[in-house]
Amino acid sequence: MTADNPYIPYFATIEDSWFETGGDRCIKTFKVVFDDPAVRDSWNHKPGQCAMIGVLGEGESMISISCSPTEGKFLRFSVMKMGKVTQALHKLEAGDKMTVRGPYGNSFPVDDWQGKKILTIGGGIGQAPLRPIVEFVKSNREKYAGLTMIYGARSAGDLCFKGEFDQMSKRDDLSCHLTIDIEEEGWDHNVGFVPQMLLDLNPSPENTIAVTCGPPIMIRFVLENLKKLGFSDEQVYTTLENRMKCGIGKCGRCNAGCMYVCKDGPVFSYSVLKDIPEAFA
Amino acid sequence: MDLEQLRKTAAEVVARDDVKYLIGWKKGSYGSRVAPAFVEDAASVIELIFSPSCTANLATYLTLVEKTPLPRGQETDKRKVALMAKGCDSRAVVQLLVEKGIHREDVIVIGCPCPGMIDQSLLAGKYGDTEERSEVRWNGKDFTLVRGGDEIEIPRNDVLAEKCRLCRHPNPVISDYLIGEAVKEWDPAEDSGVGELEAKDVDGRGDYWEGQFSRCVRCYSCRNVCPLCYCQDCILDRLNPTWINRAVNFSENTAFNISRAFHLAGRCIECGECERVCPANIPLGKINRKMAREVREKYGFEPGLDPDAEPFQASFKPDDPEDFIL
Amino acid sequence: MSENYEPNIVAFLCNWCSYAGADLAGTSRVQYPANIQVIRVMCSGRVNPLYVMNALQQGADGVLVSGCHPGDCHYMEGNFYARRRLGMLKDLMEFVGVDPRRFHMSWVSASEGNKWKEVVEKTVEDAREAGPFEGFRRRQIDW
Amino acid sequence: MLLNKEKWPEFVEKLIGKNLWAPKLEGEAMRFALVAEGEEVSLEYGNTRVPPKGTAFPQTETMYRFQLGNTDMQEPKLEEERILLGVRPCDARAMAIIEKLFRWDYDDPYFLKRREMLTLVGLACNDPGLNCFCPSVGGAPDSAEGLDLLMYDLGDSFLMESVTTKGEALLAETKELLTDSDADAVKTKEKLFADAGAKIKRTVDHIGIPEGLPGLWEDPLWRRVSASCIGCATCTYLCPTCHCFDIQDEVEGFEARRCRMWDSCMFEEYTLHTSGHNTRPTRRERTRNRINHKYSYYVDKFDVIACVGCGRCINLCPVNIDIVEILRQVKEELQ
Repeated sequence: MTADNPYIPYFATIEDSWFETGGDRCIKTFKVVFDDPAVRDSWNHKPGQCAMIGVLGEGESMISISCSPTEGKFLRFSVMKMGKVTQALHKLEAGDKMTVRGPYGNSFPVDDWQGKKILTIGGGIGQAPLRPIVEFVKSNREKYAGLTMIYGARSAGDLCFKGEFDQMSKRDDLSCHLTIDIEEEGWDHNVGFVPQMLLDLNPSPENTIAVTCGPPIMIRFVLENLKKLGFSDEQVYTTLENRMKCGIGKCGRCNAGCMYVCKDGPVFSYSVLKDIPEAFA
Repeated sequence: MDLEQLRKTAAEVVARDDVKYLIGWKKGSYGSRVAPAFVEDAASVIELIFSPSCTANLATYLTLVEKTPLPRGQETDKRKVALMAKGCDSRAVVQLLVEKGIHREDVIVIGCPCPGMIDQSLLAGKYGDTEERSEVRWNGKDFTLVRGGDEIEIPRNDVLAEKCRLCRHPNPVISDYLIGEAVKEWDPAEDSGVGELEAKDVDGRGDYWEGQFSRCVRCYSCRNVCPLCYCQDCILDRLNPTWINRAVNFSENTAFNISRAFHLAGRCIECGECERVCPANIPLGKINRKMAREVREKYGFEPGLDPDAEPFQASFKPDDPEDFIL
Repeated sequence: MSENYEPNIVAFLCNWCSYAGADLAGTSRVQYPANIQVIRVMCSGRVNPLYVMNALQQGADGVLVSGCHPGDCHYMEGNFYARRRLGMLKDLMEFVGVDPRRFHMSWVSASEGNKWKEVVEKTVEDAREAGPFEGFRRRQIDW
Repeated sequence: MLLNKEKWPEFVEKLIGKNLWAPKLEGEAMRFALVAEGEEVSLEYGNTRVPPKGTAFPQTETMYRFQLGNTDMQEPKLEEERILLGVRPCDARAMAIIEKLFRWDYDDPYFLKRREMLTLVGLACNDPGLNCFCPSVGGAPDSAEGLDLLMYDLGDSFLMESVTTKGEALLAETKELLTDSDADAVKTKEKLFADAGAKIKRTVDHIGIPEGLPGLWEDPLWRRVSASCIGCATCTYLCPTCHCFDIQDEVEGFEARRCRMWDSCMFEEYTLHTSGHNTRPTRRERTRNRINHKYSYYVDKFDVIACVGCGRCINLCPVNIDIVEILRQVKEELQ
């Protein structure tokens, strides 16, 4: 992305990569650093933003940046192995290069949320866009009234960022709740679906912002349950995802109703989203 | 065409509990255009028409229904679909039956013997076009254009669609109901379009098709309108591997057009739809008809006539010609 | 056409007969033109017409498909399907202006090392006569 | 300025060396193509089959080239000036409309550069086509929006009015062929094009549609109008304001390019996620999106209807899906 051509990507080298989950649709996390020191310094993303990452000769894919800018001068992407581009990305190892352009889209208004309690509700790979919030709040903990994280996946093996949760549950200034769909051996956290766990925890809506991301079906029930718990539409945020090609509002396909997910999103307040039926298509 | 009988039959059919809708024709939005009609209740049969403007092939819609995931507890609508079918439409139905693209019990064919259809672009070119609605009728031998208060006699060969000039099966080859009497078959004209090209040498043909294929915009209307192009997963939409690049240039366009024609060899029922809808006016019909003729002459096979036939490309005869083999 | 033009030929050979035949030609030290790039497929019936087109698009000047003799197919009838389909492909390509000398099909059994040599010679000779393929080959990307 | 039609061949001759593009007959339809030396240009045509948007937004264009395993990227040079002769006002207006999108926050270098290199010489419509409805959507048979120079056919001469400095420059270059216009010519022009406007029979009443369309989200109307759609891209590829594209990488050996090509919202895979989920799974949703995008979303974002009323989608739809008719039904539902 040069000054006069937003389609030209930067090159970034993979510093480290590891698998978060296994299986056919495994998730691999890449920690990348821009090759150009100038880009490294000028790059400034906010929690919730995305970037177009890709492999030359294969294509590009819009992936959320799963680290907070407070973590350091690097980027993290957690990529599920799905199509042509993500398969190519999965073949990359530490030392390989990928292309990155961005950051794109709006972000979670974390500055406006100061002084409030933050509740994140994630499912599966949906934790990736939520992780920057968690990290951001963790490093600016004194500015926020509280942090609760609910995160679930199909099985223990499908949970992303597992290594980080142990440490988090040891901290007493935040609470971390994990759940899996079906009981399995060696699992000492909750068993059940995320929306149900939300009801069980019964968080108070007072001075709280709830952010959710996950599979569409989970989001639907989480939104219902948040309503039951007394959250107003303005207190609830979610992110959308659609097929994208350009990332900058030109190629046309990512709109949900009149909202271009790449530019007006991916972060939406439910008070906006509830009037856009296509968002839940 | 007996419209009374058509509407009566249609009303009877759509009133049945096991019928979802009837696909037929209604007046279009301007000029002598007609549009496909989806009739769901007996009250709407009044809009059904059958006129020389009904050139398109309705059998396309049999396989065009998108299957979306159903909410839990809901079942797919398994009711039958009724279809107004001319000779060529019915051949498409038969070919679909052969390929098991549809099942016989899922479709009701309302056969409409076809005295020949017009080509709208020929009509507009020779007799002009209007925003105001008009109508073309058969008058025995020729056509009558009813426009404003005027009735204009139009000689048959002035506006007859090419596929109809070459048609060998104007009467429905299968039907559950037949509207009116079968028409008398006419002698198909000589296929001069293909003949002229065959007379050229191979480089001449190459130049001709380069001119044509270069114009292709890859809108895929030829694919989508074709009653026999109904693969759920089309090679053209595949990205991994990408057999045919999405870039629009002569090379990819040619590869696309060859594969389209090849996939229809031995299946094309010569309804001429691909050529009719092409916004770049590429004479796709010539390729299809050439292949259809090769199949007919070399292999003695004609698709879309016998529902019990084996699909041409999925079968063989031990004595298939092999004079081209080294 | 330049004096030292050498055609590129892509050959799809069935695993059971023609590939073995080509192998035999090699082990028997039968000399045949080196213009041929062999791609082994399990059966000539597996050769999708798209392969032929793609080869031509990507720079082949000629394509050869070779399989077992009719009746000898390892999979009973694969080559019968191939014969029907590729025969039609040949007609089709000829009609849209691809020189028929660019596409050949042959039956070569595992014992016919010498026939393989003849087939290759014929294919290369035909492609040489037809000259470099310029038809719908992917041209150099041009702005 | 006036150009006597006797001088027309000379006028064309002057422009030919400058990369002149004009409508030419290809197949049975007109298309913009390069005019070679010694060729005659005729302006006897309704409108081109494919809109001239391709001159600024080609159907396939290379964004950049690279070699696999190399970080070096070469961008195309787009410095070729081009004159388009005989652009219809609707198509020129369409260029101005899509330019808004290509300037939205991020400047699209390819479109804008190509657009900058174009000089659009328009030709007002004396005889609009039967499915034209430009006056209903803010245009006119003699609208100058988006053009550099507009020519009015007055019978035996062309009245030339420059719109931009580029147009003026073109007039200055050809001034020995031109004569000053007079009050009569202007009067004739006004009369002629008032008549031309009156010839347009099809109308769209768009008042209230941009605001009302999203409210008709689940209306049965959409199923009705999309039932006969075959899902091809004729309406969108031939639309002068459709601007959606796809980006693909093409590799030949080690040489590769990233290129973009027109895409259509009427295709199923347009919004298909890799997971198999499709946000617009059937033709109903896709048709709804097409109409909404043109008549509501675009108005919401850029304050202009993304339809110029050229009538191409009506003329060429294989199954007679008529946008004027759809909008009439929308209006009916809204009342």
